[in-house]
Amino acid sequence: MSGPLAVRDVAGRIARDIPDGAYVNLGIGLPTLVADCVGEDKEVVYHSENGILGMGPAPAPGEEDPELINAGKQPVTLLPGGAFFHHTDAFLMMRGGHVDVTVLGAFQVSETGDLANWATDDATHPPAVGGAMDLAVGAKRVLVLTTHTTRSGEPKLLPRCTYPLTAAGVVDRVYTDLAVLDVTDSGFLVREMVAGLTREDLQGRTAAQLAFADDVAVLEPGQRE
Amino acid sequence: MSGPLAVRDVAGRIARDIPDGAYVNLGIGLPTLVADCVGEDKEVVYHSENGILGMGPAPAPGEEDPELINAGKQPVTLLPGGAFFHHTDAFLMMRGGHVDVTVLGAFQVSETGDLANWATDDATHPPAVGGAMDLAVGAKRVLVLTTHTTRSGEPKLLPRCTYPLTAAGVVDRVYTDLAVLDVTDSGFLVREMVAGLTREDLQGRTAAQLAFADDVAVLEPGQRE
Amino acid sequence: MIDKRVGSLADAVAGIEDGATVLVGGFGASGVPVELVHALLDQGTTDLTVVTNNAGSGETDVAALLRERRVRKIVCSYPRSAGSVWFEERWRAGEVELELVPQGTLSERMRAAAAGLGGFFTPTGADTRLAEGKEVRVIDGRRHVFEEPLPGDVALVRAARADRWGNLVYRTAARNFGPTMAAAAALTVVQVDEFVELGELDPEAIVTPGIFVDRVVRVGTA
Amino acid sequence: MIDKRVGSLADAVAGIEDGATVLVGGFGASGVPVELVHALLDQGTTDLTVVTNNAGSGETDVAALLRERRVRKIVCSYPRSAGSVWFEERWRAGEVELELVPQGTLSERMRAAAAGLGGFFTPTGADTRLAEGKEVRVIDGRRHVFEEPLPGDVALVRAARADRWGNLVYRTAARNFGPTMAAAAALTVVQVDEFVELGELDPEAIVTPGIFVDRVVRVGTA
Repeated sequence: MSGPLAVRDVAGRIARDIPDGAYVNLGIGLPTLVADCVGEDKEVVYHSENGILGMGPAPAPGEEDPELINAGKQPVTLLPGGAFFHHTDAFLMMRGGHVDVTVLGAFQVSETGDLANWATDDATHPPAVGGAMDLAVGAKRVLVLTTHTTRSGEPKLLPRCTYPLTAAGVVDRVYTDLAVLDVTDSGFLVREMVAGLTREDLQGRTAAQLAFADDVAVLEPGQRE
Repeated sequence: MSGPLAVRDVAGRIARDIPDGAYVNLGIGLPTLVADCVGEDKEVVYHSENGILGMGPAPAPGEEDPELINAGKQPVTLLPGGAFFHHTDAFLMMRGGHVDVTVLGAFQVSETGDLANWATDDATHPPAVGGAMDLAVGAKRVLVLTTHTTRSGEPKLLPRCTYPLTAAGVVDRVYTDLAVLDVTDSGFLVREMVAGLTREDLQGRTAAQLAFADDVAVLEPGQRE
Repeated sequence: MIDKRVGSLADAVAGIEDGATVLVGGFGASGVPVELVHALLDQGTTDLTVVTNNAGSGETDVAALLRERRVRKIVCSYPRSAGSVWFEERWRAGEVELELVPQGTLSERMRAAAAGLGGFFTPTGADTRLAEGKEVRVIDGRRHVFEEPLPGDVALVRAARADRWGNLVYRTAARNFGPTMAAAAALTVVQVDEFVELGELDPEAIVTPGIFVDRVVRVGTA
Repeated sequence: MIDKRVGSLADAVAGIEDGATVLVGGFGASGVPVELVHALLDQGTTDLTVVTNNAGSGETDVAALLRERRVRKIVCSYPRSAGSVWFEERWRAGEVELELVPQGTLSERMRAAAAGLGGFFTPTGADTRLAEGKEVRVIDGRRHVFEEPLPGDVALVRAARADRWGNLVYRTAARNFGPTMAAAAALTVVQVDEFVELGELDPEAIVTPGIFVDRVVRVGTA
């Protein structure tokens, strides 16, 4: 087995790092895949910026409540123990360090943990930021789920972001289709790599300088736990 | 009929100025007398700093709920339509201009509407401020209930307060046992006086310079409306 | 006698003036006071500053205000969605001003207005383009941006039930911006699905106490 | 599996360290977590900074902490009441430091800590003795005081009911400082009258979501 992981496999890898009992906010889009991969042996409370704790899975077709949606505006459900609250309280939780883990997508991540995930240089569409900045500055642990490079092969892990920042110095760990990397005081530290990839290959697809842990593990295709 | 009014009569006079439908916060102590004097033709919603809207009268003996108290720590009741909320929201209401009228006691009021009602020069007791400052700066209309002079005859209406301020420039109207006075841009303006008192008498018991309305009315002993 | 119930949508929005800053509740399609916004549209009110999380979608509510050129400025966090065609068209043509605010800051700025505060320092947005021109202060070793209160002349809110005092409860995630906006405006107008008798709402569970509410109107549900 | 319930008052306060800043709920005698404070007393924890609206009365809770000389400093709004004998005694002797804070500012400072804000400007206290030494700024023509966030190492809170996730509801005006303090501390410990099953509390009516709560202990009611 070798080569880049499918995004669902990366989500599965992230799921392994979500602790039992954690309060978790998953960013819009691909990060929501993580919830599908967290094993049933763990009880995780999902937070949504629009005032929900204890979000459950998508409702059965025909059971949707148009008011009960997640941050991505998709219908969700509420688990027993869940609660509703208003937006200002939802962001108090996010900004105030009450969310244990957030998983966010990224256009770029810098070696100092800067995150760029809300805007590119595209001026033809209006800018939109949503709750990304609040989550990025506030969550206790910020995990990034992204491809290692853009579709056209441009590196996303950089010495400095070139796109507008979401927040500076906030990313703790990056999970790509090729590797798991911690953001440390001395830059990116590779913890895991997919099988069949050399360190030189990985560095070649990364604009930032990489360091490698003593015990780099094989990044296994994710599985439902 | 003449001479100073009893405090209950002053409270009755204030009650006449509480509009139907008003949200009202009554300060600790004598101001709470006002609620007893508001006529039943008016529906007034009483707010308490400890998180109550729609406070009703004191409970019957034996019916007290030790948790359901007002700002003065006296047992109260809740009317239909009343609501409980937390302290921060209670003060959001007070500071944010949501309370229409507050009635506060005073040690001193200045001709510019400064209020001193929380501390004297007594250094033998610890200082205590409670919610007085928030109410004074935040209520839409600040009414003061006080005697015109101290027990020893010292004036309480002054060019400038000598006691520590609760807030500057906040008092709208003062109701004393001798007169009703508006705080205007040019100082105290007497609106009503008790019968049998001359303007000179009133000025003699007031350190601030008084102006008199064209139509100074007789301050009638308060009655239950 | 307090009775904040009004009999029609037209009465509910009566007196809202051209040039007003209007806080419009809702997140995506959840909790949007659609009928109130349409009543404002029908009334002809224009030159509005609209504060709302998204910038409308399709042809209804805020999108309709934009289509009909009633909006001078939008203050929001996320004006880009699949159906935000009218916002994009007006924005591209330079016909509507956009003030982009991080979502938590948007909500917190309205709360600051509701609470009578003069502003606050937040770490959100520090070191970003959205902090440009704003005061930055290092507090406890971290960069913070100063944000000003954001009051509304009017708030349009959707709730589930109200009594004649204007006490409100909401339904699931439709609560979103409602409680904060209701508290942050000089005139708060609420559409509800149902009126209940005074005393029917549990005092422990009232989400927006009537002190924040000026008018409530019942809108028939399908 | 999340289960924040602990079996004893001793377990509830275990690990609270000397020198901690402890937020203690309650207003007068309403909503005071008496048994938790006594457990802290029994545990011997000392050199505390106590943040609480009043400074205790009689011989129980905060008054007992003061009597036993466990309190280095009190941050409160109203330390003077008929029974605040121990506070007055310790204060007169210079044995306890007092930081007097207007009540709304006290609550708002804790909320700012809960919300991850760096501080705020408030008109409350401007032009008064309590603004001395503080930054003053004129905003919108009005003088405001800058106030800093006030976080707790620990919050001790009393609520009515909790489930195993730590979701809380309160009873009448005993709610007071509870929700704000619960959100403002690194470790939040709650005493309740009753445990309920997960899902039993109405999600529309939960006042303190469990995200703010670390430990809940049931205390027998008379």
